[in-house]
Amino acid sequence: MTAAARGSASAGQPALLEMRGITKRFPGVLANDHVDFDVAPGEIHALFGENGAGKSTLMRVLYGLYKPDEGEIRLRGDRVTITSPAVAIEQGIGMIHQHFMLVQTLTVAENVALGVRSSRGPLTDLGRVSARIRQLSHDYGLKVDPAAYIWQLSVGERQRVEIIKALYRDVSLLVLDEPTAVLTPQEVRDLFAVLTALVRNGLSLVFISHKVHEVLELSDRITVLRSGRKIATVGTADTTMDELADMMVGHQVATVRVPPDRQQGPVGLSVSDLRVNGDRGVQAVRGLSLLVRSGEIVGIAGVSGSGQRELAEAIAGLRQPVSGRIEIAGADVTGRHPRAVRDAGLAYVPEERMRDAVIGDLTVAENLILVANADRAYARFGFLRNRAIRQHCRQLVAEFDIRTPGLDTPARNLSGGNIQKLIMARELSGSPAVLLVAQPTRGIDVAASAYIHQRLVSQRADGTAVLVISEDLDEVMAISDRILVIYEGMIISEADPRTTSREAIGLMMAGVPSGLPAVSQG
Amino acid sequence: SSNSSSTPTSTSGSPSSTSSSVPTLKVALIEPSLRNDLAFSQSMYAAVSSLAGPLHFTFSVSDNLFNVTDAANAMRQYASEGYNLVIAHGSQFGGTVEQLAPQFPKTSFAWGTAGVTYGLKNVFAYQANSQEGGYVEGYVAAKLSKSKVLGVIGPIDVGDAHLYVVGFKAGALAADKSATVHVSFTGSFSDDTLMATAAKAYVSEKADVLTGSSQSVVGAIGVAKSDKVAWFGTQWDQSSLAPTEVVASQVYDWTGVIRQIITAIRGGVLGGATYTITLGNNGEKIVYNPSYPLPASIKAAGQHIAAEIISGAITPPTN
Amino acid sequence: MNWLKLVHWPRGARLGDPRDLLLSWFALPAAAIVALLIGAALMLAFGTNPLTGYHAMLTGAFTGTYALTSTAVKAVPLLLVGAGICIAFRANMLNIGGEGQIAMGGLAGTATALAVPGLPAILLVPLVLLAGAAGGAIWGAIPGAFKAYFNVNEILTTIMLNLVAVQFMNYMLAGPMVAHSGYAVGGLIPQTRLLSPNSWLPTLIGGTQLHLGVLIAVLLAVAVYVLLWRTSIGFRIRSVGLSRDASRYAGMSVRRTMTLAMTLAGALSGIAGAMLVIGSISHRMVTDGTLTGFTGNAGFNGIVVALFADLQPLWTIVTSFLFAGLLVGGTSMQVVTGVPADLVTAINGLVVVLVVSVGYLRRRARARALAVVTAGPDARAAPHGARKGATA
Amino acid sequence: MSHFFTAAVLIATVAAGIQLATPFLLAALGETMGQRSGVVNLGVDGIMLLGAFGAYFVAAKTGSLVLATAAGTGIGLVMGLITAFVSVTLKAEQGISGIGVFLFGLGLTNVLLLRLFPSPVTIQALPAVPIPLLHSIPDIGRMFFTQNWLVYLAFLLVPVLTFVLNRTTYGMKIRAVGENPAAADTVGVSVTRIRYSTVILGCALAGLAGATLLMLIGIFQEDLTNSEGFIAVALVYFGAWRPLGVMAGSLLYGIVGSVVVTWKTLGIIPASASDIAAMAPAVLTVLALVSVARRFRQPAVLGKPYERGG
Ligand SMILES: Nc1ncnc2c1ncn2[C@@H]1O[C@H](COP(=O)(O)OP(=O)(O)OP(=O)(O)O)[C@@H](O)[C@H]1O
Ligand SMILES: Nc1ncnc2c1ncn2[C@@H]1O[C@H](COP(=O)(O)OP(=O)(O)OP(=O)(O)O)[C@@H](O)[C@H]1O
Ligand SMILES: [Mg+2]
Ligand SMILES: [Mg+2]
Repeated sequence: MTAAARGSASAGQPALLEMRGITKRFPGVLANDHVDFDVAPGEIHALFGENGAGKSTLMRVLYGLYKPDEGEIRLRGDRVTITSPAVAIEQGIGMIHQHFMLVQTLTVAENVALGVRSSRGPLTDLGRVSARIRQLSHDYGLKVDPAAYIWQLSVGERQRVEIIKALYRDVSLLVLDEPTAVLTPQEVRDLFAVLTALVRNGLSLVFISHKVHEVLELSDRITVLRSGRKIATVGTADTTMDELADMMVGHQVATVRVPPDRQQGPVGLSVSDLRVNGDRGVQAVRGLSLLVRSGEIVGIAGVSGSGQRELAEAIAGLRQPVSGRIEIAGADVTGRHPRAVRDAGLAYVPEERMRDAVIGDLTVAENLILVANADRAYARFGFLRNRAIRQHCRQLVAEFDIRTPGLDTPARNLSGGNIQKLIMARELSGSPAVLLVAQPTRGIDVAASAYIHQRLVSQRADGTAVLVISEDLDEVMAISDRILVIYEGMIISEADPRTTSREAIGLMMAGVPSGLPAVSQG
Repeated sequence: SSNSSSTPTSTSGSPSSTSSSVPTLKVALIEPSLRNDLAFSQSMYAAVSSLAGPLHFTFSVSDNLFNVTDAANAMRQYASEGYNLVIAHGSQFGGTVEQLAPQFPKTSFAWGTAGVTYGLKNVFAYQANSQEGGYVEGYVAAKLSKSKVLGVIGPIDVGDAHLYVVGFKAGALAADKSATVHVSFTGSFSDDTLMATAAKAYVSEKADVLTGSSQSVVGAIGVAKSDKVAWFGTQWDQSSLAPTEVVASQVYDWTGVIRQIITAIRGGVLGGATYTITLGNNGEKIVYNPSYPLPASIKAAGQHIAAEIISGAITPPTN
Repeated sequence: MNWLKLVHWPRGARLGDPRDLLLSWFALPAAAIVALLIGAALMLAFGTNPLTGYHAMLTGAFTGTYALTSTAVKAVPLLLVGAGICIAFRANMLNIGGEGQIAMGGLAGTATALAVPGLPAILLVPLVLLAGAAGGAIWGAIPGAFKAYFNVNEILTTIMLNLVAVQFMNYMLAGPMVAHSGYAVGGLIPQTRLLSPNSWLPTLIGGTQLHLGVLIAVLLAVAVYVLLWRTSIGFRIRSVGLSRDASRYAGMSVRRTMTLAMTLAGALSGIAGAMLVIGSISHRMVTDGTLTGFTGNAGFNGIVVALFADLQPLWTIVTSFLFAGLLVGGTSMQVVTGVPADLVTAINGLVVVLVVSVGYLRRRARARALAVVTAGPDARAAPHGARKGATA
Repeated sequence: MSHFFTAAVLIATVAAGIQLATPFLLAALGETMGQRSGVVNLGVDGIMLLGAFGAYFVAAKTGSLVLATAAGTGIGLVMGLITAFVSVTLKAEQGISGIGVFLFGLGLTNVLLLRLFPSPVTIQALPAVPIPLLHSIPDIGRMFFTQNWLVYLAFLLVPVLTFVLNRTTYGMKIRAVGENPAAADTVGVSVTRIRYSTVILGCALAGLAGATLLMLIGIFQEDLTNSEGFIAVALVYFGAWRPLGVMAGSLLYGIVGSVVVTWKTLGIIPASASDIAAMAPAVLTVLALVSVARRFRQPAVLGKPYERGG
């Protein structure tokens, strides 16, 4: 990157954007506390900080979604009041949200055209819009079919639609809120190429991420937020990974590594010749077999959409398999109700945790007993034993360091990392025979990620069979005893993370079985 | 005289003459549907309001009170406010009357249509022999019909509607054994749309005379009006609704009953009697629509039948 | 709608913008006053003095033993339906079928009372109520199961089942269950004969209508509270209502729970129906061919009282009593002033609209007032200060 | 009984069924528009009553059916403004406010009927307007093309609204707002304005539906609608939020209702079973949906007011 060159360019020119003393309060939370932030023309400015630091809030204020309680915004030197996203767009600001702002039941072209004046007056001009989309696709390498419905698209494609939406509106400043959290390594590479091309064409970018190496690779300057306050703004060239991590959490974070010694026990999870259909009726898991023994962590690596989600849901009883057999601790649970699968000893942390694993409107305590509410320990004759429940929950909150104002706080108010910890706390509290975790640290800050990895390793030590599904290759390499590579619904190879290179596994994920002899399972 | 001509718009009537030796009575009327329903409720409302002046009583109305619990509250309140007569105009109010009357021995209760006073000294009952007018109308209708297809639409096959329909059918067959009399019930006292649909079906089946009972007949009268088919009404004079299609209506005139009840109360008798309106006592009247060109011979035949019913030569069936 | 939540004021809360506080406290009375003022205008248009009218309304509803007991009796079906709505709506099942469920409960209860009139009261009354519960439960379970297993929208099904219920009621009351004797033929209307006194709900205070049903309804509302917040079934009902995906993930029987919630809601409405028969003055079931004629709109008003109570069964006891007061007072107002009782129906409608309308303003004002009470970032610390991972 | 199957009766039955379906269709189409943008209006029945009464008053006083239609629609429009203010601006719970509107309409129309029409009169009937050429097609012509103009209008609205929803920017915004209002908001589509427009349109159509019902019957009576407004709401779910589906539901409901009444009047269904037979439209509507329901998804934010965070 030519970070230094671009960084110096910003010194002479007036800032494109200046935010001064931005303060935003939510009931019980000071999300932004007199934050200053500026962006120079043609700059990539990274916002960095742990979960709940206030990054999204700051950018939502800029985009007119939140009204700041204090502070002012200047664009190209002029003071502006951004009362709504429409005003922001008019001012040339675009934003790609952490949760995409797309209408699932509309097509790509319709989503792009929405809110833009049509050339045919009251009638839609989707033909013209589609042509322009194709043009933009071509110019920036943003491959997407204008006629496809959003619900048909993968996460990466949806992100491209969001970028096209912004470009279609001729923005000069584009905010990307954690754009890489949901992408595979390959998709991240593609995205970075696109972003670089955008900057070359004169756009300025605000880039939010938890991943230090991404921030260092892509940005010109970095602003670190902590607990709603700005800690510092530094030139990327002038800082280091350790310094950033230190500014973010206030101390150093050690990365977790799995100790090599392991005592393998009996088979915890066995899947044989499993076939499962995806949402669109196509077979997504096609004759997949695997074994996980108690006391080992098996990682499943693969690019997004290789059948991971369907596999996990089939194991958990949430999706009916077409054929095959699933056993948990020796019991056949194929096609059984989720309750029966859990009774057999499965704990499961799903990928879409906000939707599937917590209920935002229930309290922290209620979410912690979502699974065990009818267990003898917490219910007698069908009546809940509130004393026992609260004691149990207090213990979990302390043990897993869940940062919450209280047990009766709605889970919705917790930050992403703390919700993830809540789920882990709940799923691990029953000493499961098998632990199935999908994307354990997606969107989670470094400190919380480290903690979660540590818990997975200690679970292994307790004799649980752990199956980790992750699209984050670094994560899989760091914590697995064995890696299984999934490709088009099948396990195409197995690798030992200690002896296999990152690149070799990356190749396998792309469907190239390695030259290494595949270790026979079990 | 027809009651339709002068219906007061105020809710309380007051005596027209001020100086009178007779003490003013207070009368309360509980009605299950609106007082202007062109049917059951309106017939009683008209009687009470037309008598208020001549008989020196004031009256209050609580209408659209089908619900028994609500009606009970209203009746109790009237009684405790010293009303002399509480008229519960609906058979469903019987249980309430039976319970309340002993608690308010100074208040007189009248209820109908029914024939039971529960042996209570302060309860009157009244009923209508609607089969009688139905018989006459059926007779006239069959004579009038060219296609000899007649359509009858009722709400639910019980009570007043049942009697009227049975009488109508018997009268029609008496006039012409070969006549076809279709009878159907919509299942609702208030669904005008269903009534209209039923009427249309009859018209498409070549019926040229229609009749029906309940407040929802206005839907069917609308069809009679637009398709120019003869209509016979009951409970209320319906000629205003379709001035050129309504042939005749059986009109309930409760004034005789109310007059007798008021007179009895003034005489110190608070209950114990049952009244029935019939063709004979002029409580039921066949009101012919002057604008309808009914052949004189048919009208005469109808009047003859009515006379025979009054004399007892004919007894219309009730089942 | 969270107006009753004002009662809870967080510990350590300080005053925010006084205007917000004023708004959060006075919006509700203001809405009620506006509704009553519009009602007053309508009364004036009718030539009635509104003061006389409202005085009659209040006295008729709340002054004296008889008024209070009448209001309590009127509240019974509202409370039972409302408590059921608390269950159904919390399971995210929008049950518009209270009217039909009441009717089916009434029919089942009445049929039972007619079938075994000789049973002693101590057995017959509970039996009739159970039958009512069963009748209503079936009418709730059908839309519940259709939604759960066939994904047929429950709003559609409950509305349609109301229509089916009214026809069934008319059929039964005019046909198989009609009273063939008792009155002269002319008096025959769609009603059953007088039920055996053994089936009557015992009166609690002589000379009033106050019957045992009032007590039962309150107990059932408390039971619903216990169910929803103190049992694991209730916990499942609430979870399923908030997120079907997450509940299924957690191992709950989602479809069974949905069906159960509707069944319970129907059962409570069904009990209301049975009580409308055996707790009425007439002690028989009677119809004018519409559901309202039997239910007095309780199926709809029950939704209103439950939502006013923010789906809290205990608050539903209060709101149903107040709403019943409006209804009973309306009848009184008509008796005293001669304004049509329908005017009260219209005013009730206005009260409902205006009160729900200010619900949001109040919630927002209160949130804003509380937003000032922030404790800064430290508020997010773990309760025991156990910040293992984060403390240097 | 074979005479039911004569052409004349069949035609009359279908023609009557189409008329029965018309008020449902108008009201349900209006509700469809509101629901597509995410707003549930349970007050349709009350608005129909108010519209019907307004139309009745004007027709009785002026004798003009055109003015009466306008009055019904206008009252619906005003109620739409109120409903939108309550549901969209004040973000009231939509189910409950709708029931409030229903009670208000029910009570007020009864009061006004008493006050203004001590002895109600009938109004002139809506004339059938045969469509040139088409009406002379044997049978079909009498079924479909010899109706009154409100019937034509209602059925014409089906393709019109389908087009509006699918082919115009307005329709695209409606769909977006009902599915993901935050997404629409972030690209500058005013959720408020869209919802106001659909709710007002929907209520105006409900008012028109009331006026239509009134003119089919010819007189206003207590609770004239007999729950038709609620049925219309149900038919929106039946029609899976598509005008064509709503039309199918309305016709199913109307024609089955008409067939049942006709069979009853002709004695094909014995009088003793007539109440049971009257259940047919409701039962068939539910059963028809059971077979297809799994496929349909409702607008994602149906009934939920939109609130921009913070
Ligand atoms: N709409 C809201 N209402 C209440 N609290 C909110 C709201 N939005 C954010 N917060 C709170 O404000 C704080 C900052 O949140 P924000 O989303 O800005 O964090 P972030 O830095 O983007 O975190 P993450 O990395 O997890 O996305 C958090 O404590 C969060 O819980
Ligand atoms: N708690 C349970 N434990 C084991 N099996 C169950 C349990 N509940 C339901 N099942 C089984 O799951 C299947 C579906 O059950 P049912 O029809 O009750 O649906 P459900 O479980 O409520 O629905 P959902 O699948 O949406 O959770 C049946 O075979 C039933 O036996
Ligand atoms: Mg964020
Ligand atoms: Mg995040």
